[in-house]
Amino acid sequence: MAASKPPMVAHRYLPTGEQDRRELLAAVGVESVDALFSTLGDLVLDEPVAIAGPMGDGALRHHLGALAAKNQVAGRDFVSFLGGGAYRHEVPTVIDHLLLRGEFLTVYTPYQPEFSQGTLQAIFEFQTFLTLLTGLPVANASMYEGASAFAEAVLMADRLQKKRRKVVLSRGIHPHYRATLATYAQNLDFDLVEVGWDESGRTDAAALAAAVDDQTICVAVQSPNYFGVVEAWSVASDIAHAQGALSIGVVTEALSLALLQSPGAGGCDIACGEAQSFGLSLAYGGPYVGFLAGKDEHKRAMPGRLAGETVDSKGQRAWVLTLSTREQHIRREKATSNICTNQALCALAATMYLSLYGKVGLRQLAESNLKRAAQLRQSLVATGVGFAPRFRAPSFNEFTVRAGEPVQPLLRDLEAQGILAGIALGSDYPELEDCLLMAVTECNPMADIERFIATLEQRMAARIGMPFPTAR
Amino acid sequence: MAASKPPMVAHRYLPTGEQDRRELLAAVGVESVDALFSTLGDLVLDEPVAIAGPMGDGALRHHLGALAAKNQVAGRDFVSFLGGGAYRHEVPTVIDHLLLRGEFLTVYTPYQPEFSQGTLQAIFEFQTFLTLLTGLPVANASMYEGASAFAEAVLMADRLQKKRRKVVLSRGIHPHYRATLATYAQNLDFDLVEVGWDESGRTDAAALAAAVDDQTICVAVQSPNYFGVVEAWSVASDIAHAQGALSIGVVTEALSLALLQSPGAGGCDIACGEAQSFGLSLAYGGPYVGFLAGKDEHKRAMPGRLAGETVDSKGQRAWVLTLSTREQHIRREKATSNICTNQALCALAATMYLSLYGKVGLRQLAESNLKRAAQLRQSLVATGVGFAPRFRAPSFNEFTVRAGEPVQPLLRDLEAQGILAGIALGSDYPELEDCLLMAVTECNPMADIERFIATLEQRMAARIGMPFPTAR
Amino acid sequence: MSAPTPAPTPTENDLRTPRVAWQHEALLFERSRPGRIGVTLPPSEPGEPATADLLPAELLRGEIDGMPELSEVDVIRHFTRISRKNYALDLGLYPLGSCTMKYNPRINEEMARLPGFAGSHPMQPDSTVQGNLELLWELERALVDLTGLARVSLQPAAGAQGEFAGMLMVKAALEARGEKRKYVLIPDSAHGTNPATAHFAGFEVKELLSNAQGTLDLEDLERAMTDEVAALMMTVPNTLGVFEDHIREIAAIVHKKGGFLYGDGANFNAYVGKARPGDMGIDVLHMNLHKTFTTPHGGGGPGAGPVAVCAELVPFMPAPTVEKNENGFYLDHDRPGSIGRVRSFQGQFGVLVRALTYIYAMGGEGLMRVAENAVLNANYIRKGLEDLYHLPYQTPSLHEVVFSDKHQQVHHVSTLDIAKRLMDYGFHPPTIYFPLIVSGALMIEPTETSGKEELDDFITAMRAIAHEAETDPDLVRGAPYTTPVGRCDEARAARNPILAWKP
Amino acid sequence: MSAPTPAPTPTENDLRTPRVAWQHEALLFERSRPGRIGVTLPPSEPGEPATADLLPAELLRGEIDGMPELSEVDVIRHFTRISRKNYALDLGLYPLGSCTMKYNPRINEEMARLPGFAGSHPMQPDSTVQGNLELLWELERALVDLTGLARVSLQPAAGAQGEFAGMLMVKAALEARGEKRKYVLIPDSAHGTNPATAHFAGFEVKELLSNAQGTLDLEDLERAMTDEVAALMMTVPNTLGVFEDHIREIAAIVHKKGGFLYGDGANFNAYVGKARPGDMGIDVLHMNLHKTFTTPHGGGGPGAGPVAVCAELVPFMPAPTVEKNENGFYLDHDRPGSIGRVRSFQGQFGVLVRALTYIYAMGGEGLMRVAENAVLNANYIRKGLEDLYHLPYQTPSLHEVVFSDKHQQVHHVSTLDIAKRLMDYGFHPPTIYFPLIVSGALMIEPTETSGKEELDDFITAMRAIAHEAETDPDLVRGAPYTTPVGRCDEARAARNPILAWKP
Ligand SMILES: Cc1ncc(COP(=O)(O)O)c(C=O)c1O
Ligand SMILES: Cc1ncc(COP(=O)(O)O)c(C=O)c1O
Repeated sequence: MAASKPPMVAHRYLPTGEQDRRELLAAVGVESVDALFSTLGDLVLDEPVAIAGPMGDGALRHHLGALAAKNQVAGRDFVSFLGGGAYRHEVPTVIDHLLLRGEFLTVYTPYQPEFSQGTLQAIFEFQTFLTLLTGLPVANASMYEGASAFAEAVLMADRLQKKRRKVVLSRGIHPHYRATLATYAQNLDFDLVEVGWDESGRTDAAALAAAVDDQTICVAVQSPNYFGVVEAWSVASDIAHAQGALSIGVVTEALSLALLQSPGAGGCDIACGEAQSFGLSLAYGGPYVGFLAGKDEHKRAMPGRLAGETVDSKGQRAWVLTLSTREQHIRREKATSNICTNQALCALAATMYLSLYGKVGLRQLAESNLKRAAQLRQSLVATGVGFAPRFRAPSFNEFTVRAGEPVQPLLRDLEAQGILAGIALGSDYPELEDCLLMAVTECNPMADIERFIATLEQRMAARIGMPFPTAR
Repeated sequence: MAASKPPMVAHRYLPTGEQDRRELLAAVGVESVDALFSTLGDLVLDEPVAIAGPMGDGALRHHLGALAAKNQVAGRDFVSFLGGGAYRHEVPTVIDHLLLRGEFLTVYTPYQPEFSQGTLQAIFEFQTFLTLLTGLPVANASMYEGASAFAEAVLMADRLQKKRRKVVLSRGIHPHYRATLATYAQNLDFDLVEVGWDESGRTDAAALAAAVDDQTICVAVQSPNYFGVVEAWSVASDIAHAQGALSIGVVTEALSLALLQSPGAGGCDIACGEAQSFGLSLAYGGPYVGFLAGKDEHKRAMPGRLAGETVDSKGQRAWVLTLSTREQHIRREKATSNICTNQALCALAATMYLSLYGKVGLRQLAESNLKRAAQLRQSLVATGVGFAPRFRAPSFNEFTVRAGEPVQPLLRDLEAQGILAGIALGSDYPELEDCLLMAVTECNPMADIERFIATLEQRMAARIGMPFPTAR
Repeated sequence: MSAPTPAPTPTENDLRTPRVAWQHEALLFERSRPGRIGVTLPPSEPGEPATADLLPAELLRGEIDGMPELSEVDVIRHFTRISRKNYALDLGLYPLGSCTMKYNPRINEEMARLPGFAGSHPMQPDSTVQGNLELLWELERALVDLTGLARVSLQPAAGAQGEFAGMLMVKAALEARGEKRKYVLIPDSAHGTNPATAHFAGFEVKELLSNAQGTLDLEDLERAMTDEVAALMMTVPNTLGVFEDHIREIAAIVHKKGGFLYGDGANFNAYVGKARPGDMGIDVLHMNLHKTFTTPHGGGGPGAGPVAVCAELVPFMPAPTVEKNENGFYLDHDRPGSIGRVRSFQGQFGVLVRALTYIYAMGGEGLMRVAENAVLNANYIRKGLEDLYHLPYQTPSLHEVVFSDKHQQVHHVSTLDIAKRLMDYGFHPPTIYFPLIVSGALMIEPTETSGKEELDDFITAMRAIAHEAETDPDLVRGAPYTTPVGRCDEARAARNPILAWKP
Repeated sequence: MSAPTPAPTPTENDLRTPRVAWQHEALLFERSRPGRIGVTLPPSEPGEPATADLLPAELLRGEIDGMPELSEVDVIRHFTRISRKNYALDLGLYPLGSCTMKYNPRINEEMARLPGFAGSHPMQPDSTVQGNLELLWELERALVDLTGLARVSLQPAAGAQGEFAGMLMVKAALEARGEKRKYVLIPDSAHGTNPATAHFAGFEVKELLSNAQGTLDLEDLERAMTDEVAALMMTVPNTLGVFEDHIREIAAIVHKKGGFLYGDGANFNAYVGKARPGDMGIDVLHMNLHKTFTTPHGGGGPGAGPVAVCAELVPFMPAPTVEKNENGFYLDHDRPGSIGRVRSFQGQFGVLVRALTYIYAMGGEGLMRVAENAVLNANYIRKGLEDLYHLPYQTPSLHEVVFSDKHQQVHHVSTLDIAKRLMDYGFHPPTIYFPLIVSGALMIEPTETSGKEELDDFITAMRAIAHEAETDPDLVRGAPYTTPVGRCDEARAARNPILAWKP
């Protein structure tokens, strides 16, 4: 602190002026505030830590705005077909207007139900939506995001299958999800066995059947899988159940739940994944909202919070957090998980999103994603620009293409032309090093597809040294 | 409507589906909704009016976003010194967060006080702020904006001075304000007499004294006036009062009220103007918020709404709209004004702004505006780039410069270099055709000033064909 | 409609009286504590001049006594707390007749805040605000298409100012014809702004009495419509929610005498997209964007009152207008016939952005449905209450229905009591005691944005109150009981006005 | 402190029971009506393929039974209504101990929503997200400076995940040393996530008993700290709000045996900017950005739990980290020693934006004042209540104070009753029954963002309740009376769980 500068007292976030401070000190009976830090001894710093500020709204807008301006984003700066577990969907403006109400934004976990019925009712509604979408009867109040939700789902299965020692999972599950599971499981007492895929792009059923035995805790499959291919849940479920194992269905593009057979209907015992598609912005990867649903008989093994219905002293319907003996604040080291803070506000956004789209809108949106992606897929085939779908099994709004040329330079080249064409699969799947993962949503107008095709045609023309398509 | 398209029923803003519509029609006892329009006969259109839509949030963002993107704005696209009755100030983010609460945004005029105490208390607080700032004991709940507030102030003076026939006003009053008054007064029974300014840039006191006589209703002066010059209210007030006329003080830059002598203290009987500076964005000119304050004995002659304190049935403090026998909904053609809807939400924003800045912050902000403008003024003089302050009397955050060259090409040239240097005065004041009005606020960092000076130096260098300043 | 649960009744120990610390939220000024501040100001620049060197002491003021000192959290809490004392459209039905309290879409707010709009200065060169000008152009086109008139001025700040601009144009047009007419005809059912406007525009008002149907009597009109009459100002549909089915005859009578037919378009929601005022013979019409076109009322404004005019009035429109040439859009200030400005700059631009957003959100067909559903809902309420509440006019209703308290007056229960009691049932009251031609009027406009179940709840509540008025009139007379404050003493406020807090 | 107005008491005819139509707002699913929709979807593109041609029937599902159909206004009203049943920080003091419910600045929200941040995809090439990476870099630097540790991983999603990552790093470091240790020491006063985390990280928990001062007994620790112990997890200050004044000795004991000192930084608000955990001998510490750094709790999250580590642990940090070279910033995935990922992508980025915004809004000196005022406020409350409420530990308090219900238990009034009764006075209750070492704990953390008058109101209310507990214990036991619902039957919910609405 420069000697000349008087110490800061007033600050917009500190409602204690000079006079109030004096009164408080007098009431407490100390001379100075440092007396209250006496137990810290010489740990107390003499000088403030050197951090810029204090900044007002204007300075913050200037500083953070300059950082934001160093990013490029889809729609504004380029055409993007990035997906891979994070999807660009329109977010209705209503959501933010409601989320920003202080009564939702600035409240703690609803441990005191009489003062938290709004949050509790919304959690109960979120849980209900997830049961409807997953086809399973119980869903929790949220997990951090898809990958840790998946890890927690496997841990839950482990708790339910205490004596078994093996988890079998499809390599079609998102690489981050598998990596997270590996981290979570590293000190636990089971092995992870991964199973590859067949030429259709689906998890290899024969290999799966071979890997699953009576030591298997659970079988986990993702659909649409990381390559965008729609799996049939029942294949994995049947294999699992035949050996007394549980079946876990993973979903990274939650919008697909509006159109595709639900995990529950496909025989999954547990469904988990990421619901970012329901009204959350991309935000460079978070905060998103994980979900986890299961069967009624397993509810006491679930991680995370659950809201339940009850009555108040007058017999009126009310909601409370319940079954909390599963949780760390009661059960401590024997809890079903260490999770405490979850993603309540994100879950609320998803609840709002689902109520706005509703029964008809969500289905229509899912179909329009399906169709738009199919239009890109078909255009790639039709124009013969060298990009070909890699797998023949059906997909939803994302699919894998073989680029027909080295992927990294291609992506850099397209980036320079304002197109983020997709995610290179090679680093996670060396056997797919010539492949790209491309997602198409309602935020990709037909113009995006046309521009992409035209760009590929120009590259082709440059390469072959003549106009392309040649017959045009 | 294309024959193939079924008629629209569901829409996000129309919560009446097919089935509800049938039930409603049945209850009303008609076959079709058109039966309810029978009194319109053949006026009912066969086809909908050809207007684009319906658009969802995505399409609206696309369409309106494209329009917004065709504008250029200060800070982002250029350096701006535009003022002239609309000032760029930082708007604390808190304001918008609170304004957008449905409980403020989606409520009507508080005619039912038991259901409107929030709005009423806020209006009472707005009125109080304006009394503190203007130094006059009564202020109303808002006017549309500064110009019509001024016209209404003159009309109010006319009501208070029934027998008189002349309004004397300074040419230093904002041209739009004088034009609006001319419109409002065109069918009323008094003349408008305008008085020029002296070499200091203030209203010419001698001419004013000469113009005011015992037929004069009121004398109106603006401070800081349109040239940015600070007037002494008492000069006009004294002249007015000597002839039994009323004195009206006009303020277009409300921030100046935090620093300069208040109109009330300067002897004004009525103060009016524009409070856009208190937390409202520029928004191409509106919505802003006009204010009007006066003396206690004149309150029944005031236009517009007034909130007052009272008690409820249990004796608790409460607020209501009051003295409404002045208003059109009671008094009809004998009302003090035809104003009904006013600028309540903008007044609320101003109230929030004033409570955030508060006693100390508002003063500091005003001083920093004063000083920043002085820095530009001094830099112009010091660097000798050909721009010179036109008037010698003190100014606040805006002042007039003589450009020393034709203004229009100069402005176009600077615009091309990313600078909106100011407002050309020539079209409103032919005698100032070589002059510009420049405003400087806290949103002009020193870098703006430096860039402007550097640009002028480059122009100078180009003109004289050698580096400028020559000694550098 | 299920059987109504009676709303709460008063008791000795009224627990609804809020006693929690913050429910009696004090005034900002009373909450002030020294040393607090709600912003962080930038540090001063090196080399800044001193205030005293820039301004002489006699032009300066001292510290402003009474200005509050509050931190940001104080301000957030203050306004959050007091906001909760308001009932709002976002909480439920708000059936204020003549006010068209329909849902305010939130995308409107997002669009108005786009930096390209919100950050543009009104004095910027036209070349730098082409987007704004195009938006104004598009909105004018849409309103022209919806009204069937020649052009629309977007400058007026609210309905009343639209009326004012409209009547000044009428005056100017007459003067251009060399005529100076003295009178304006206004039905007794008109909104107060109509006569007030006519007066400020320099006319004398002649009131026309409504007939038993609540409409104009053509013979009366024919008699009153002399060549000293500049215009007939009429609300369409009128403030009873009734459409004057003889409107084309009315227009003919007015036109025959060289007068203008002024339409008050505050009730445009009844037929927006379904019929066009221009087709009816209306020459000039203001619209309330804060009614029909969903811009939020915000506790009393801001709104906007564009005024549409027929070809004869175009030369007299307020300046500037938006025009287009080969270089793009521009503001045309050079309109010699213009009545001039009615305000600074270009109007309530932010409100205009919201209105255009809404228009596109609906589309042409959607707007047609707006009118249909608004009318259907009003008729449903009429049907649901007409056995218990007196309907002074049997004429078909469009978007609103007006009852009176005649049946309840028998039990000494008035419209005011009914209105206050409705609050205990969780509804905002209808407009009361307007139009003036109905004694004890209850003017109900549900709009199209409430669904059937909310109408049912409202009808149920109104019926329950009618029942209470019979069986326990004191209960109704003592209402409301559950609001943040009880019935307010308005007479006292007017008798002894306290209009500001004093330091 | 003025004399308390007693909060409302129950009566036969409880008017607070909300009876207005919407105060019992039904579930979304119950409000559904056929044909409604809350969005406008884009029209279908010409030439679109059909769903049935793209996906075989067996992969498709039918219409989802029970999904609601609602219009936009229905959704707005639903959530506005239910939101009002919450108490919120924006309404007043929320003195939940250990939760640091401090004011959530709104500029944080604006910054997190800047399109450049909110619109960036987590898989974008580093070259296109330099702003994000620089922000992460700046935040890491600021947290390094505040903690005095070597580096910070920003990946963990919340405090518990920060603990988890931290303990995995401890494990990895020990393994890198060739050690495999079995135990983790945790004081009995610790938060539940500490033992749960230790368990999931593969350790066995040994509980340490607190001494009469509520702190650790150094001799006990010395005894327990064997070379089979990987770490001591301690909260600083501990959950009694007490700072272990022997912390450097504690660190020495742990380090001497080759263990790590894990700091639970959930209580960082007590000394942020005022002292540094690194200086105390702490090796690894997670912080809760949703506590100390003002990102909103939002009803339970999202938060973020960055974990700061000493140099020895750096190689084991979760991948990716943010690094900088001559081309700019980049994500470094190539960290061979890393414990791996604890989640997808790069963490709770939006939360991290808010935290950095807050840090700059305060600056270094401002953060120092944060800790000072937080501690001062807690001590003021302690002083204001210690004559009426039992203070189980006399040790000096930092940012929170823990009372018990011992004095009130004499009248058969419990902590739960006191908590519920506080609601009638308009305050959120403190954290109750935690820490577990205090029977009937009332853990009060006012934070620095409430002013003196609000503390006074709270003290007044707590004193009034102490008085009621003596004079009218039934009144307190029956509370709350003025909340949207009465006391909720939690046992019933657990006995017969209803966890979702069923179609
Ligand atoms: C019928 C009618 N005319 C005119 C007006 C005046 O409109 P504004 O309040 O926008 O000035 C209103 C609004 O209250 C109205 O209802
Ligand atoms: C002391 C302490 N440690 C750890 C945690 C866990 O943090 P989180 O809820 O962010 O997982 C909390 C928060 O509740 C806490 O208070």
